[in-house]
Amino acid sequence: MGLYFLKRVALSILIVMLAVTLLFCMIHMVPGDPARILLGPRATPELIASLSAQMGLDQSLPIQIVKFFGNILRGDLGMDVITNRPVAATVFGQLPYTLWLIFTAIIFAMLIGIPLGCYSALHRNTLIDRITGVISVACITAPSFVVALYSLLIFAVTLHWFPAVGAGDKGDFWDQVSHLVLPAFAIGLSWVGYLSRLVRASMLEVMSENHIRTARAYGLSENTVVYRYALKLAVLPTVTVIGVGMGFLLSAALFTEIVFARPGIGKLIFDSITTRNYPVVMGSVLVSTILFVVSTTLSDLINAWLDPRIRASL
Amino acid sequence: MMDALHRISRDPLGLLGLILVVLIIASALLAGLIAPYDPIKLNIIDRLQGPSVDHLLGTDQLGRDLFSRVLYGGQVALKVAFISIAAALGIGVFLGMLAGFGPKWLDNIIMLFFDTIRSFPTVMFALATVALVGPSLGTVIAVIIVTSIPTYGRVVRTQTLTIKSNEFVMAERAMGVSTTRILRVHILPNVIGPLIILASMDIPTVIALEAGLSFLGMGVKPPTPSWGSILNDGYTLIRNTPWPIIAGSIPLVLITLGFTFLGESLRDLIDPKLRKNV
Amino acid sequence: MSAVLQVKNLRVRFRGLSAVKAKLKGIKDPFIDAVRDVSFSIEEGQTFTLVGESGSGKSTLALAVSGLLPAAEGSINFLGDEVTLMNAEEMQSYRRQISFIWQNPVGSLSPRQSVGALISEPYVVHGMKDKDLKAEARRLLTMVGLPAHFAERYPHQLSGGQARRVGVARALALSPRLIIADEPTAGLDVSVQGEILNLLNRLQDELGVSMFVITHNLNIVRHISDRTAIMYLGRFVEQGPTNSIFAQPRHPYTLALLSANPEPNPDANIERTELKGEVPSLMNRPTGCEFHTRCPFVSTDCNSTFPPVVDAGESHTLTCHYPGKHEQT
Amino acid sequence: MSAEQKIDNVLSIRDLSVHYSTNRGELNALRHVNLDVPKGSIVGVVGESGCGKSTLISSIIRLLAENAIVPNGSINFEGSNLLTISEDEMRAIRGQRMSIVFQDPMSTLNPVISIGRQMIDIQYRDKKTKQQKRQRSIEMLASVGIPDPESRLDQYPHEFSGGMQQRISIAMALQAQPSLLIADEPTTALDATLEVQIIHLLKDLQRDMGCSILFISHHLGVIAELCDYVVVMYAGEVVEQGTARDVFHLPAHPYTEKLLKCDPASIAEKSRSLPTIPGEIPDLTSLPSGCVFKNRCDKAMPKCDSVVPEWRESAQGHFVSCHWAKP
Repeated sequence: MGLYFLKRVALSILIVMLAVTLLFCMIHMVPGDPARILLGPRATPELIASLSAQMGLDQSLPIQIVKFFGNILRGDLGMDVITNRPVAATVFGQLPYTLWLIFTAIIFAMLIGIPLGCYSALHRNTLIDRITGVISVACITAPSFVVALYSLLIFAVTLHWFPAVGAGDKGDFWDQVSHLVLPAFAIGLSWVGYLSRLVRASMLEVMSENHIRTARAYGLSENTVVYRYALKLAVLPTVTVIGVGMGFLLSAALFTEIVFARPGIGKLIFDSITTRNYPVVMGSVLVSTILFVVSTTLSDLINAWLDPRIRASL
Repeated sequence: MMDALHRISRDPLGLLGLILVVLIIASALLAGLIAPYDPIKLNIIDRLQGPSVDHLLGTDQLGRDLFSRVLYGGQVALKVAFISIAAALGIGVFLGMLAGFGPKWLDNIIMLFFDTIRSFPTVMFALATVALVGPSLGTVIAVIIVTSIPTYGRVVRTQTLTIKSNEFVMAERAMGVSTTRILRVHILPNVIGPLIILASMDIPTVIALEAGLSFLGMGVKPPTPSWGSILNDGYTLIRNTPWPIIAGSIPLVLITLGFTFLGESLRDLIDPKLRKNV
Repeated sequence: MSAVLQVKNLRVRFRGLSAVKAKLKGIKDPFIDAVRDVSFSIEEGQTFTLVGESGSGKSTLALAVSGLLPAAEGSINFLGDEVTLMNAEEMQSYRRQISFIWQNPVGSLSPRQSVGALISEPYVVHGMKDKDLKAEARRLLTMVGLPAHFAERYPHQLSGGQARRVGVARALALSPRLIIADEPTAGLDVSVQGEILNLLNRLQDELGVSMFVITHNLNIVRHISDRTAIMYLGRFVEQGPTNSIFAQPRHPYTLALLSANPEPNPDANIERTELKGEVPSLMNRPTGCEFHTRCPFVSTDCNSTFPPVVDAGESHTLTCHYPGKHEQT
Repeated sequence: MSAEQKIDNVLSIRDLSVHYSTNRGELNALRHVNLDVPKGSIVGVVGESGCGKSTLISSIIRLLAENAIVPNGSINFEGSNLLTISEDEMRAIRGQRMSIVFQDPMSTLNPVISIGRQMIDIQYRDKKTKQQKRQRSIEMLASVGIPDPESRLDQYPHEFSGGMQQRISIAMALQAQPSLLIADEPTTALDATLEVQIIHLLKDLQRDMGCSILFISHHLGVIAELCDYVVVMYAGEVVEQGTARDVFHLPAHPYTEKLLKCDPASIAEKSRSLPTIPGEIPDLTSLPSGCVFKNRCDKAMPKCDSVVPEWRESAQGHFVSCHWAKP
């Protein structure tokens, strides 16, 4: 097991480094002086000078890359051009909001999606199954920012059930929760449909396998057969999907944070672009990439731990 | 092909999907003819009107007719979708088969490339690129192509690996059939079927992405109409009138439902094993 | 009679463990020998059968002989040419002279090609486009007893038996000198099994093609083959003319195989040679005679020294310390 | 078995028919099947692909597919008709009074649940403590020849070879000491030398436990060696039934006769052209009139073409459905 763990971690570190190099190349691919491009119209000579020095633009390319990596390893993602505070501080300041948002959205999606998927798998081709089928397909395809706009329009602006803006003040837990409901719903809705379709297909697959027939041939109750024998196997693919889904979740979070004007890493990227605060943009994109790689590796490891067959082959 | 259309028409959802798709593509292509107004012409006097006889979906803050803008917006959406998916499909199939059929080291390198691209959340990668290169339709298309290649590449690679494990590939090799012929004659036809379905199911995601970027002002430069920019106007006017949001979202949702229902019934058609599950 | 195929001390190896794992687990040789020190020859126009159970390495041997798997050691001589030293161009002409009938009848036919295209693929591949492919396909279909209109069908529209006949037709396309048939009767009912065996016999009589048949069913061997070899853990434990193998089997494993397929008669008193335990893993081969862990007649030095090759006359050889010990007990 | 037969049967099936409604029409997979399993005996069912063996088994344990219809027939098992009793009563029988061993050992056990857990779960009806159940499982594993069962109980199915997994399935099946064990081609997926060991094991366990076994296989040699009675099935019908000696030595039905001739082991001298049964089984969605074997039978006469032969006792305890047989 350890070997697999080491191999997976090494691979994910390699992927992050490659992503960083790709980002670095993108910055330098653009013709002209990278510092000037990054700063855009507000580029005063001192700012250009400080940014160039910070990025080591005067040295040769390989040294720049090494310097770039060096900074990242030390957690120094460069200086926030506007506030002159280290980018890392700004980015990690906003990260918890996004993580809370994604976490709530996924829990909401799992709590509804998985039982829904199980139910429609067990009642295949009944009216309810067809209806949930159509609804979940509709949920999957509804773009998250459209759902966000509509929930803002209906539940916040028109019905005033939930606050329309911000994440609620720090101290008051329930105020934060009420600010979390709509955004989490906007992200989670498509995942409810996605998870229910996935669990349904995987349940149907598992239910037709021989060992379920064996379980029934030994007179085990339908509940035991379904919830202990079939579900344990059918849920495995959802772990991988959620792990890989982090990329989509972060994208959805970006839109939702902008629509609901909620603080978070997505909003940070959007605002830094409009104010041409590129070091922050690059830093936030980097952190999201690391987040994605961590979540995929984590889901692989959970899968390996849950499924004895994989655990044995390591 | 005809018998496929015939069988789709028997499945209600598939038929609904087909109708929606044809409707929206037709309305986008014929926008020039059926759009009642010039989508860009300002008309400040009757701005922010609700739906009426002469403005089916009402007007936006500059008095432009929303119905016409929606029609023209369709052109942008479909152009982005078809170009980027065609390109991503082509490159993805090539790299995927290479990875699936080639030696292990090549497989690892290609997979590493896929995983690196995939590790960027799509929208953030798009924003980072737009930040550097400036917003334009070309950038949007380029970004979508790059981020979709891994999706198709990975599916083709897994398919190629499963097909390669079948005995008929070994049988072809034993007859001295060249690798290129095995790929072209024996692997590609078996891979294309499910891939077309994946592409048709992916169109809504790509359209939604274009709309999203335009919504953030990072996609199409105003005043060219795009569903995303209409939604952006709607967002800024959310407290005054809901109509721009409704106008902008209707086509987006319809085309998404259309392609997905169509894709689902196509999948049942082509892959009988999957039909068992539905 | 000259030999069509001459194999000497053939060895085929697989990488069992990745280099990293092997070092970590302290195993010095991460390779597995699927085929080890095998020698045999197939005479012109004759049928050589290879009998072995799962994991014995029989299919690996077939793939190595046809050049699809590299031979780690030993020589494979086909009509004077050394297969292991062939370059790509020589290999292509070798591929024209041998052909395969595969184990999975439907799985070995490319699903997207019609039967006609499948059968004429060898002509297209070896650049014999001048031949009228349609006529060739028809000729081959009738030769294997299928109606000509089958050319338009697709593999998923064929029954197991029909698909197998298409496989045979394809194997005959370039009138090969040697046909390798991997488990030709696997998965067929007893009542249908005879058809495919009669077909192979008839084709051999008509075309004089030599055959190398691989199977786990000893009973069918008696009726189709001239020479037989019994394979266990990648080695030939006994080999000789089929009649003498059936008349007086000497190796305990051959005995066990024979007694495992009794004739269907309730009164038949089967003095059963039952083996103990299961096939050991190729990763750690037993010491001495590799069969000693399952042999019912195991005794001194079976588990320490490797058994000598015993000649039982008429090129009937086996490797056992106590050949025919079952007769004394 | 005729009514006045003194031996009481653990299982007796009378006139059982099962049809499947498919989009190609109604497939009559089983037609008027009569079959008896006397107490404490082993009955072999011989049949090639498409003869309805699996439908027969699914109807006995009443786990038929959704599209199955049972137009007529009864399955009496220990005094109750399995086709009519309630689902709970049927569940009480499955795994307790009657259990089953399937063909493919590699897919019979749940891959993500340990062997021990699965063996304990199926003892849910016994009022014993978990430790006692665990002990019972260990005993059973030892009795089927699994080395060092104590430590292997917590391992997962993929950590056992095919042969071992089949032994575990047998252990699970006999754990509750059922009165009937159904063995659905238990050794077909195994190598011949392994098959011999499993047959030997089944014989010993049957002798010790005295349960009856319904043994399904298409391997005639194994049936001849193991079974007391033999039932021959063809295309959904039982064509012949009797003691093993009668059926193998004096086959009354042309299909049985031909089948025995085709078995390569029974052909004494080497021959270049082996006997076969030409033709294929008829399409069960549009059955031909008369006898179902007529198109492949070289003794067919006009009567076979029109009249379905009835089930008759051609000799003491030897039943057959063929016009040629003496009434």
